[in-house]
Amino acid sequence: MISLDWYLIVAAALFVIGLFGVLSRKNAVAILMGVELMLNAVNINLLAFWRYRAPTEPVGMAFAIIVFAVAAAEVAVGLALFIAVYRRFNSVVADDINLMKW
Amino acid sequence: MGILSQPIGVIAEWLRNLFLGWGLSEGLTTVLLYLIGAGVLATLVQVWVIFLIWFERKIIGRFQDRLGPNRVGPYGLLQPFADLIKIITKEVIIPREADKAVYLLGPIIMDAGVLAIWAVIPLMPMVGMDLNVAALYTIAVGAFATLGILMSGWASNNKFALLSAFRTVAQMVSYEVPTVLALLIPVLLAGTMSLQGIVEAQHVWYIVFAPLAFLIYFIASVAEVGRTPFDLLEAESEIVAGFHIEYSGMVFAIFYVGDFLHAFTIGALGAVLFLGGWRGPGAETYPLLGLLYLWIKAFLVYFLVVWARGTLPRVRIDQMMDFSWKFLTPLALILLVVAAVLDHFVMGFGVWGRALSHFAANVVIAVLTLRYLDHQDKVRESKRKMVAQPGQYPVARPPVPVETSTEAAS
Amino acid sequence: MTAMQIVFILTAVVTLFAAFRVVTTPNMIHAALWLIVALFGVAVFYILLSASFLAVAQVIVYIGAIAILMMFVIMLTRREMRDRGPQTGPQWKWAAILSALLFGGLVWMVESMALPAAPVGDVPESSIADLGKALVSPNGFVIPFEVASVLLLAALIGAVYVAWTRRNS
Amino acid sequence: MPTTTLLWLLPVFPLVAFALIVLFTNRNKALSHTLAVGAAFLSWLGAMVIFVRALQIGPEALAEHPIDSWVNWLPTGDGFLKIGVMLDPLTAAVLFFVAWTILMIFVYSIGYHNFGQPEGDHDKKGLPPHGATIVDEHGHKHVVPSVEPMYSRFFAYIGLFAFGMYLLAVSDNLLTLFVGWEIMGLCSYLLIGFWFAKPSARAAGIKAFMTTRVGDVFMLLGIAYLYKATGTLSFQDIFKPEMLHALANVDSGVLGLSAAGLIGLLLFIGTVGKSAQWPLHVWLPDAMEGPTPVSAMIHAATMVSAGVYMVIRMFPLLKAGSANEAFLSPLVVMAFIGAFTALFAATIAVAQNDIKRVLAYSTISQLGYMIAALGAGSYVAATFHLITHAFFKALLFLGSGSVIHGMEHGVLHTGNHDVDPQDMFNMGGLAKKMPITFWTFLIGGFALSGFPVLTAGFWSKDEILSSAFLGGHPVVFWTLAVAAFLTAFYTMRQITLTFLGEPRTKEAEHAQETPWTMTVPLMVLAFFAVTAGWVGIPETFPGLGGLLPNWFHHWVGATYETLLEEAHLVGEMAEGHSLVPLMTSLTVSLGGLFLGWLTYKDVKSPDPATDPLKRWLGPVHTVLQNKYYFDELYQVIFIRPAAWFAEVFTFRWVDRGAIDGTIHAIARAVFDAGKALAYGFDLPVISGAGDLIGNTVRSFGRAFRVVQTGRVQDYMVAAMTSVVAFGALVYYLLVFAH
Repeated sequence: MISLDWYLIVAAALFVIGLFGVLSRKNAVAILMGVELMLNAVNINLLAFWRYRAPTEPVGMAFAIIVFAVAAAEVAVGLALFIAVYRRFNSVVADDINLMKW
Repeated sequence: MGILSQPIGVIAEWLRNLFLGWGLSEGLTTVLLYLIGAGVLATLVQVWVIFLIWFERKIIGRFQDRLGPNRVGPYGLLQPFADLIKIITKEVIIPREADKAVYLLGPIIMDAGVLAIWAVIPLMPMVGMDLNVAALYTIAVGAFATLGILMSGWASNNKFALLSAFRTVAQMVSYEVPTVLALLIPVLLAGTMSLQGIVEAQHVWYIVFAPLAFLIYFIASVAEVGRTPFDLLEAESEIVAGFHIEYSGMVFAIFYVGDFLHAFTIGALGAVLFLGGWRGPGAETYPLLGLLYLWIKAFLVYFLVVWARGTLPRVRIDQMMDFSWKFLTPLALILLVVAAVLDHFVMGFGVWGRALSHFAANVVIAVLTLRYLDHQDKVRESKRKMVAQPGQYPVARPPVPVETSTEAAS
Repeated sequence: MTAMQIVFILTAVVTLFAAFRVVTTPNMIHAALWLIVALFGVAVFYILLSASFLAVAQVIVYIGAIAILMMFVIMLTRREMRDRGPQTGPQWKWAAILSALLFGGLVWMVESMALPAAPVGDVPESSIADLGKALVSPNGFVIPFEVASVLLLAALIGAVYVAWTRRNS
Repeated sequence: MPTTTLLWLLPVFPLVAFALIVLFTNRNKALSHTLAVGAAFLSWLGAMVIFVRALQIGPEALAEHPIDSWVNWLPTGDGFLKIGVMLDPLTAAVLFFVAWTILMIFVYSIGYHNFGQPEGDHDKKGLPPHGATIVDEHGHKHVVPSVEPMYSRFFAYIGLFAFGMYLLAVSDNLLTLFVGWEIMGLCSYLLIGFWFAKPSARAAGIKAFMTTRVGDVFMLLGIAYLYKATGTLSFQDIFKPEMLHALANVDSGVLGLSAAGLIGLLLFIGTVGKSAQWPLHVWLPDAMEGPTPVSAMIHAATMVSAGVYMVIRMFPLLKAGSANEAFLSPLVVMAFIGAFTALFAATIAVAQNDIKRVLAYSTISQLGYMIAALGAGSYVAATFHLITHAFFKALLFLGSGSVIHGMEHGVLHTGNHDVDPQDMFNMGGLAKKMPITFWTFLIGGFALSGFPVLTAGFWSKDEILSSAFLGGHPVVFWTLAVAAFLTAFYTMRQITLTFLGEPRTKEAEHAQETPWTMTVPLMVLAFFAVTAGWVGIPETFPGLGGLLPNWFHHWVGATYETLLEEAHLVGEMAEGHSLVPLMTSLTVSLGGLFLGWLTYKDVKSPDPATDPLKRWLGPVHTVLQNKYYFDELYQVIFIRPAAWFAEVFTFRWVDRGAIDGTIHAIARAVFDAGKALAYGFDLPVISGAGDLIGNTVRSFGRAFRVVQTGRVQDYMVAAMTSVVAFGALVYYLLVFAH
């Protein structure tokens, strides 16, 4: 039988991979992808705990759904921002967008 | 447990015993059975497409006052086989600079998406994967079709293909919304998301309950399939053949099959959701009858699709988007709310009372909608008289092709 | 090693590999596709956790909407087919070290915790119905639900506004 | 409506009218005068109601328990300065004539300012209307009086004036009274200088303002002293026997006066200014520069009586102040100043030719009468004369205004503008031209000169004379007698020159009767000028005595009777009615009138030089005509020195030399010090330190700015690192701490 820590470790792995992506990728969209991965890792954790600790209450699922909503909103705004940024800078590479630089 | 009462069940039982007899483990047997079932289903429906192709060509021919295929075999019944042989023997061309893996994955994913819908369609009583979120599932896997088209359109490294891909995405993403909303109405009425449950709940077909919902579902899914009048993704006159411009041979055939199958799948889904699925006299006792009924109903809807294709011209892209966001979606929302509220009150009226009150509500909404529409027409007319100049109509920006996006930016 | 475990391990391997490719592949479109695979794997995890509704929702929301939108944007925001050169910034080493450290710490934490080997019970048949009720019941999650809906609306409007091109400018 | 509310409302109406006119209806003449007259009418109604109610209550009860109501106004250290209203017999009596005269004035103004006449051809704001040319249906050109350019403004002013007068009349404490007092001072300034484009009017306004200010300053001092001494300004608190005694027994240390004496004297100086007593009388004649007899009589007949009203109001205090027979105790001073002023002004009036100036000086002298009566200790007589005088003097002023109006009409007709329509020598024979004016003016004149038995003036004057005589002030008595004779003389002179005989000029021939808005007030006032006296016929009067009860004496007397008795301040008043004062007044009035008529009945030429009096008196007449050269005297004594002081001493020496010099010196010193500090300290030390810090910071920044790469992800790396570290720490603490 699968024990809880498997899920947690997988989630942790997914999370750090996403984190790495967020921190290392140049392309803004890729950064957003990393964020999505991290969010999914979180969701896995939520659901795993729900399943193993309180399967009778819909708490975990409710949380997961809220996370979905947040992710969707974030992606929508983020992508719109990228479009706008691309119009301005002709690029979505995070390094090129450094007006706040010394 | 006769072959007539439970055909699939009997076969499955026999196979299980056979495998166990070979000494395979329990779990492995189950997995194998699932695989076999899936394989059989997928194969059958795809083979069935061969007949669909003949059927559609025939009907369209009649619509266009032609005979349609009539040489090969009786009534040209064997025509599709000829085409099949031809297309199989053709070479599969993969353009240079194309993204090979994605290029090849595209059609497969699309076809898989369509096939995956069949997994949850209740062919007959007690048959079919009774998933408790089946209704949503159909939408979910519908997304894969979009994905496939997008992939192939991009991977072809062809500007027309890419344009078509963009259009596809825009079209499907925007038409998914009314589809889901319309599809939620049967779910609401039946109180479950499992298609089997929905079918069993339809003592009165839901088309009586919600004709408008059926209409919306029909239109929206036709758009999702991308058939006329919504076939902008392969508008020959604008973008030569759209996303499958580069494809040829077997790979193209997969697209072809997927397309037809998707259309028929819509028919099947519509039958299940609104036309009582396998319901019919004696279906419970002789499930095969149910399969027959379902097939007939599916054909009906499919015929409607073909009919539309044969008669309606193609819409403009901005008209299409407007139609989804400014008309279908609000209307579907209104219907959903009205149905929910009304159902709460007419729960106790008995089946027919409930059905008729819902029907009445639909009629009222329909009348109001029509009044609103021609009011809009009048307004637009007066505007046109007032100022006759271009730019008066809302022209959505066409999806920016890759090359020109830089100019758009600068 | 039961079937479930096999499925789990397969899914995990696929998912993590896909995720890894997402953050490493130089081709953005491939990254997006890999992302879809990873998300699909996550959906499978949900099914293993017998949260079928969330699995479907995952597919609809992430694959059907988010991932496709991402591909869309990727296609919109580039000039040639492939990205030349490395797609990772100079700070990737730091990122790698940090991630590795974090992963180690998390694993160590998970192992050091006493965790249940099996679920305390089965998911009730009516879990989806319960979820639906809970989302709209005043003593359930109606407030977060409404907040989320408002958030989505705001995001919708904001996105439209941000991406709008003023034609006359 | 409760009486207190009415009392509160009385001043409010005109104030509201003033505000409305100034703020909104300035453009609309009709609306403006409707507002003003309406307000005056409302106040008049209220006053009448109050008067009737007071009658119902009865004098003793009212004097015992005055109707009083007050609100806190200014918080002082331990108490409040209050605003309040009070109704006692004196207030009631004063309200009566105030209400009537004010209403009459308002109505009269409408006619006098030619309401309904066309706009002037070349009238300018700040100048009297010059008349307008109109063409009648026959095509003949006529020059008719034109409407006053600043019509609305005038009504706003007199509205404000009415507010001040009512406030003063109903106030229950010295402070509120002073407020009304000063407001009226302002109004007199505004009205005298109404035609501000005329230099003479400007000068007159300033003169009046400054002169009265001299008195007001002293009055304010008195009020301040009173407040310091008693801690209150409310009449009822002050007029308590114990309070009066306390004041009377404190020595102020000035001229051996008691506190009460000093306060009384100071307040009286205020009156001297307000009621134009010698030596502060100089402003009143010039006030005749005011646009109209209306404004003239406002501050000649009504406002000046405010001064007298004040001293009457304060009579118990004055009495108490004069308890110790100190030299210069208020009553003595008042007696002599009053008497002197009466004679003095009368003599001047004899030699004046301007119809308004004559009345002005007669006013001064009549006020002198009242003051003298007070000095003689008979505040009842003073009040009586105050009221009767208000009526007939108002009548006379309005009459003179009517005359002038008529003359102006003539002037416009002939177009000969260098004929002064106010010079009595240009008139004559107007009786036939303007009969109503003539008869009313005649009544007023006889009342003024105290024509026996019939007129009000006779009774009040007789009362004053007898009180002076019986009060044991023979000097005062005889002075007043002579003054009375002169009064009668110049009154008759005026009437004769104006109305009798033949017209001496073409203008006089074409004079014309004035519209009803002017004649009606004349008639009303004439009525009072006759009857107002009959309420105060002394019982002891031979023949008539007792036919009518001496109601007035009883009424006003009640105000302070009990108080004075309680405070043992009743002056020794020889009982009985001596025939001497009666005979005297009979003789002087009749004789004066007869002589006046005799002297002036056959003056034929409009040349003032032909004044028979001039022939007889010679240089004295010139002196009189020039008012004893008082203006010139003040010019030399006060104004020149003041100007010199201001110009040379204060400005050149003190301001320019001393103050500016000092300031410049300081400035220079500071400037040098600052320069020294700037170069010696600021630049090297402070700025140096600042630059040092700045440079340090900048170099630090230059060193560390590489951290801010502008790459989002670098920041994210930092953030995540810290988050991870922090999380690890927390986890460690949570798990391994226990």
